[in-house]
Amino acid sequence: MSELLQFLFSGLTVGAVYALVALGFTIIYNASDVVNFAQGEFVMLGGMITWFAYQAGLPLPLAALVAILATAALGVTLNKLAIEPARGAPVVSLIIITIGASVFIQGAAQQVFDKQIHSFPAFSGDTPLRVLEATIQPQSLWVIGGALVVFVGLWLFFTRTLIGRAVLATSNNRLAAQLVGINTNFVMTLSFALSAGIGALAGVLATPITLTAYNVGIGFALKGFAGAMLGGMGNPKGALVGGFLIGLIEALTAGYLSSTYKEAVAFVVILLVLFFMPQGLFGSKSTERV
Amino acid sequence: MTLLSIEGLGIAFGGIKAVHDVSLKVDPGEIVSIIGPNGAGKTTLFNMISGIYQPDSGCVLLEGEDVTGMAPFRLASRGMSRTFQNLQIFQNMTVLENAIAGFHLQERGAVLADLLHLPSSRRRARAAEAGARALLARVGLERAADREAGSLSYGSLKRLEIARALALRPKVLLLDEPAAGCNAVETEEIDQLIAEVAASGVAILLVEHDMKLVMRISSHVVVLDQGEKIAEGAPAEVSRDPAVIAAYLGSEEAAHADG
Amino acid sequence: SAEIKIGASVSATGPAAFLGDPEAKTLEMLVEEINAKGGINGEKIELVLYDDGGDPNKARTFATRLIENDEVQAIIGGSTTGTSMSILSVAEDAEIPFISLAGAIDIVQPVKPYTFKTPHTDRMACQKIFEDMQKRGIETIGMISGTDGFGASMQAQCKDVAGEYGIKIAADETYDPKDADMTAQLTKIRNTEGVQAVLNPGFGQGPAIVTRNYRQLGIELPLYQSHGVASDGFIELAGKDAVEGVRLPGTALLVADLLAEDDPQKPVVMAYKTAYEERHNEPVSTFGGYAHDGFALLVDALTRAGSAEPEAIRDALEATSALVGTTGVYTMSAEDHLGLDLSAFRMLEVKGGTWSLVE
Amino acid sequence: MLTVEGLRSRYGRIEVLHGIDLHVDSGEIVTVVGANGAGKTTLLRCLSGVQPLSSGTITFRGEPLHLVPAYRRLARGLAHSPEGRQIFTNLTVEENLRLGAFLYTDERVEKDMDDAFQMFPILKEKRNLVAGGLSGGQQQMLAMARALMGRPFCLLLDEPSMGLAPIVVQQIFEVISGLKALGVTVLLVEQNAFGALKIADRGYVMETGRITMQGPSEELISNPRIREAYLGL
Amino acid sequence: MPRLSAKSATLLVLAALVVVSPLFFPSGYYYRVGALIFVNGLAVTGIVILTGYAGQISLGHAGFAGIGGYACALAPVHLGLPPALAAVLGVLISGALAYLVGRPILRLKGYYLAVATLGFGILVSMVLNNERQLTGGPDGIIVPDLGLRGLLKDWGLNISNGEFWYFFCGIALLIGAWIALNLRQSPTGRALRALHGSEIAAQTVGIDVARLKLQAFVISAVYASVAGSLLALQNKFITPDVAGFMHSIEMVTMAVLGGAGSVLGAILGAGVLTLLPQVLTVFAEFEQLVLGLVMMLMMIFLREGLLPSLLRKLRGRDE
Ligand SMILES: Nc1ncnc2c1ncn2[C@@H]1O[C@H](COP(=O)(O)OP(=O)(O)OP(=O)(O)O)[C@@H](O)[C@H]1O
Ligand SMILES: Nc1ncnc2c1ncn2[C@@H]1O[C@H](COP(=O)(O)OP(=O)(O)OP(=O)(O)O)[C@@H](O)[C@H]1O
Ligand SMILES: [Mg+2]
Ligand SMILES: [Mg+2]
Repeated sequence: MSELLQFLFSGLTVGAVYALVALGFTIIYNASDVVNFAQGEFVMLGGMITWFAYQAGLPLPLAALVAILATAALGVTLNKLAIEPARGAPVVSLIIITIGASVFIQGAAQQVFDKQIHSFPAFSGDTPLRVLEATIQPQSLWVIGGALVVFVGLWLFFTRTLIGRAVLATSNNRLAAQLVGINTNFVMTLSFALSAGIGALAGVLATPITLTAYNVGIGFALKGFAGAMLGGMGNPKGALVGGFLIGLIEALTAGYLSSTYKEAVAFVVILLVLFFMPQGLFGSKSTERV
Repeated sequence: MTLLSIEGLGIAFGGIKAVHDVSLKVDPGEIVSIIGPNGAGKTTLFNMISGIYQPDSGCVLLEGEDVTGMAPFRLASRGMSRTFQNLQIFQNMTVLENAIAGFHLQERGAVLADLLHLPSSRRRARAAEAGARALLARVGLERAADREAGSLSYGSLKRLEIARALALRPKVLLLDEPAAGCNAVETEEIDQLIAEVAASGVAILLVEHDMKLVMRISSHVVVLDQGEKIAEGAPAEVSRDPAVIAAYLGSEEAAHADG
Repeated sequence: SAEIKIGASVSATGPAAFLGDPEAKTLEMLVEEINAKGGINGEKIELVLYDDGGDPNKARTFATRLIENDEVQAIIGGSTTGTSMSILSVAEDAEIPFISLAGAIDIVQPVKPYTFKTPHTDRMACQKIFEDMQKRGIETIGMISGTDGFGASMQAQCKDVAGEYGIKIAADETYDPKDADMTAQLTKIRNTEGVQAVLNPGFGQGPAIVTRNYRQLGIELPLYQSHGVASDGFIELAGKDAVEGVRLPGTALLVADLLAEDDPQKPVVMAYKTAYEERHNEPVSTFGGYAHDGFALLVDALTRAGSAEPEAIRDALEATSALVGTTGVYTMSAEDHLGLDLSAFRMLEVKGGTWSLVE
Repeated sequence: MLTVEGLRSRYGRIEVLHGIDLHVDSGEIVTVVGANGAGKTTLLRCLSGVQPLSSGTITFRGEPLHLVPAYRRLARGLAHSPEGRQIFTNLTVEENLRLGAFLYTDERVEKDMDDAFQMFPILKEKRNLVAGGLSGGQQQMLAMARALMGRPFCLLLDEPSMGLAPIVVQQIFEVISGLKALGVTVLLVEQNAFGALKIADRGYVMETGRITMQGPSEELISNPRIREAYLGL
Repeated sequence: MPRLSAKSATLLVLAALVVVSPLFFPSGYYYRVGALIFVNGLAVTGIVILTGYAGQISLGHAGFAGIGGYACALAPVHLGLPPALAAVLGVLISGALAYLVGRPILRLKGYYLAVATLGFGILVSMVLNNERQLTGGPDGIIVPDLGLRGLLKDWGLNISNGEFWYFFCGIALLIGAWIALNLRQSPTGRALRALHGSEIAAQTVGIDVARLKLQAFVISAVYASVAGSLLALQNKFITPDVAGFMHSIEMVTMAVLGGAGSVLGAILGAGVLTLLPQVLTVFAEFEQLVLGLVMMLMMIFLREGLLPSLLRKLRGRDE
């Protein structure tokens, strides 16, 4: 029993990180149909910038804020310099651009920062919380809480605000979006800023647990992508559930079956789900009549 | 034996009956038109006949055989061909290649022969190309043959679809609003083309809102409204039916209006 | 020119940057140092350095390039076992001496004429740890290993050699190097009957996270880490509280200050440590030490050979005797192209937030 | 209201509009007829800004329009109901209409929506359904309704009657005529040339990227060449 | 003058490159780079068939390269097969696996297909990494010599190892390109491109979409497998990296960068991305940075890929 609880805590902690990354994917995807493979780098930057600012003497909350804002600004720059000029290019080309951006950011990070692994103190100390016989780090609660807050925020954004609707409209039909007066460039800028900001937030919250280094981005991107697809790309609910599910599957597999093949089990589950639900758990089928 | 007969076909989307208990028959050489208000279920009916939707009830008989819910590509090899209301063009290919694609069933062969470029593969491809060029000429697109299909205007694309559908040498041809986007003169050309095809012994099922066209070439007209058949008969008969006028035509002149 | 050309291919970026980055920095520094002193036998050394990113395929290409295009006289490098295996086959074909910086014993066993290596093997690390366990009366342990090359190779070696020390591995878990939480695996180990200690082969952030999770779960059993994390950075990452009491086999480099004054390694490690830390403003690591030793071996051989002919270098390398490096004291022979024994390792323990020697 | 001078436009290297001159006065209904591929759609796309000009000017309500980005043109009062409908297929009917009024947040939005539902009752029935599931004709109605939600001074319509049942075609033409009473100017591209000319004040004939004829509707309807080439009479 | 067909032109250009380039090679190292380009070119040609023609994305093709490579390492040891036959075995296993895996996952579209193939690739690389007893684990395993060079020597043809693999891979690439080009203009190739354009329309003209996608998937898997075998045989050593996610990404990137729809383009892409790291060693520290930048710039300014965009620009100037 306590064992199960411990596995669940482990799964929730890791799952929350995946969920945060997956949530970051949804916005840019919703605005442009592009899966931004540089999303993981935003997470890395969130952690690395915070660490450096913190080392430089800023108080941790301020350092985190700096990191989130700087990363958001970088997201906007990426959009302006790389995505916007390539408008009209096929989606695969855009994907390659984001992969290129990911390689570039990683290359820049190892120059600007360093190649060491870093961490900064957990927000509420390191004393584990005891629940029944199991324990959980206070920082895990921060990450889980962060994932939930971001989810609620995004969900409200997409369902309750006109600008959120405009984001969806832009990806659904860019031409029509312009015709109804939506500044699609602004929508893209906003999406990149938000997406990068959320990515950085993930990095800030997760680093005390996962540690950070210039090359951690790709790992986050991969798991976040898998989580987002499992839940159904573009849907915040899907991203949240997908991320947590992958975390839980991994932890339970590691606990009860085999830690070696825990990722294998996660991917097998993804394959099975997609076999029966080709749009993921919550993905909506796009309706195109013929 | 009837070539195509549909019995009691029905389907619902999220509880709403889009088509309910519709039956009809088409014989070789016949042109049966389906008319009805927007959302009456005409396209949905086509989608069920051609295997794109699985009907909830009823069946489709092709040459007496039950083909309900059969995959579209199998239906194609049994002689069914169609065009779409929402254009389905191979945007990444040239106009000629689009037309050649229609010859797929005639030109396909062993994959290995294709990979190794064996003479048999070349022969098949050549025959298909010649056929495709002839068809493009028939719909007036011969000059556009080498253009990318994506660069054609709407009306031209509509005709390209017809050419592609004819390439299958179908026994049954389903045309969904073939004249949409064409002006009166262009419509007449299409009109002639359809009549010719029918005369060659093809069974044609036609959905069209251009009443002039429908009245002129149909052998039989079926009227749908809210998924149900509300009238059928000879064109002239149907166009005088008060229920049809109320639901669809608006006024009797509309059926004969010259516009 | 009459210069001596030395080639290097290390994994300065990519997943093994941990190893390759300090190695590259060390080589560059040492070459500069030696040239400032006038070179070897009056000849300057030119270093041609490539970054293979840990990809064996790239490493092979760079090895070819070093030999065929840059015409180097010897190669140092191969941060990982995979890259080393790639380079060695090219070097052996071309009959160019190659000093590997990777751990696996397969690199020099069976002995290949032109291939040497500096790091102690994983097996030796396992042996050192098991010796220590034996002393503490530990008989049953749990293992949690990274699935990267380093972790997997050491895991296999430890499992292989455990029996010799009468040690039973009751739980054998793994984690992916990118994993963020190992509490599930550790819980499983904790709940395994009879486990008296836990051993964690791996490098990078994994061991730091394992150490933290270990304390989070309140496991009181002794925790052994590998030489993969023998650096001050590890203490910082895992957190001073969590890391207290952790033991690992490390080289003299890590405890340079603690070495006895008469320790033969003391001057060597102190010189390297001071120079490196001054120049790069980051702590030395065991891995940089491997490169240091590889270079020292080569310089020593070149000096003795009095020629830069590959053949002569090889012969001189094989005749290396009692060369003091950071990792240990090297004595090569035709049967032994590593030349280290278990005394190269020292058992270290974290006490009061710093490394200390276990007597 | 709308003046176009020397407008040229190209797709890649191929020019399809070779210098179009045309004007639409305030409150007028003007129609453009032409064969498939003449360039009618391209012309409207240039006007709404989703297709770049290679030269020429567009003046709208006294101000140059060709430098204004597409998304600002609706705010200037120019709405476009494009060819191929271009509705937001993944959003609901109601969301489509709300986005039509993206620029406005006042109460009039609700009223406009009620008007749209009155004009096309079927849309009201389907308001909470995803627009992609609508039938072709229903989508066409939605496209027209969405354009009207933008409260335009001038409305560009690309084949609004396409795919509509005869009874709705009549109604659409009535709506367009009705717009005139509301002071909305209309530039109408139609294949149903006869119907279009009947409600229009003036007409242009377009052939392979050029305007070849123009004049008051009655004149065009009675022109024998047009009767033969476009009206099929 | 009769106009050269695109196919003959491509083959001619490739053949000329293979034969003429060595005249300018200053050292043996260039043969090695050439051989790598050809191997990557071969793998990428498979991607052209799958992605360029049929429009299906795979982020797991390195898995097949891994199978091809490990077949050459393991089959000779465990089954006693000669290495060349081991490569054939690799092809059979890859093909069969592609068939089995492809059937369920090719129903998926776009990113969903991408994640499913990604999962497949990760599973393969995980097995290679973790089944240490069999595969040697992450440290890799030695691959027996092909033995063909010795045979050639017996026949009096004595060429260096580098030269041998250069020409051997060059010929393999030419054959691979020839097949892919045949396919493009053939009925099957047209059908593949048709389903790329519209699956529904493809169905209604009688194309068995599911089957055809599966065929494309299997064919491209075979290409990857052969490329993996060639790589393993010439390196005489293989690690699970060949099957890794990054390698899958690399293949797709090469294809898209060069122009996924065109065989020559994709091979060009393979050339550029293989050469780039070699050239960038000058920048050592900034290698990654520059690599990322080059990828972005090429895709921004040559969005359809290197070759198609350049051809378009050239043609534009003619008129
Ligand atoms: N995939 C679907 N999802 C939801 N509703 C659908 C779907 N397909 C059809 N419908 C509904 O079924 C009804 C019939 O649509 P259909 O397209 O068959 O009409 P139609 O007669 O072809 O109309 P039109 O003349 O406008 O083309 C419509 O109300 C439509 O909303
Ligand atoms: N995307 C495109 N790329 C290249 N050429 C195009 C493109 N779109 C249209 N064209 C060409 O431009 C010309 C004008 O097309 P346009 O769509 O404006 O005609 P249209 O008058 O609206 O015809 P229709 O009545 O068929 O809709 C045609 O020759 C067409 O082939
Ligand atoms: Mg319809
Ligand atoms: Mg048009």
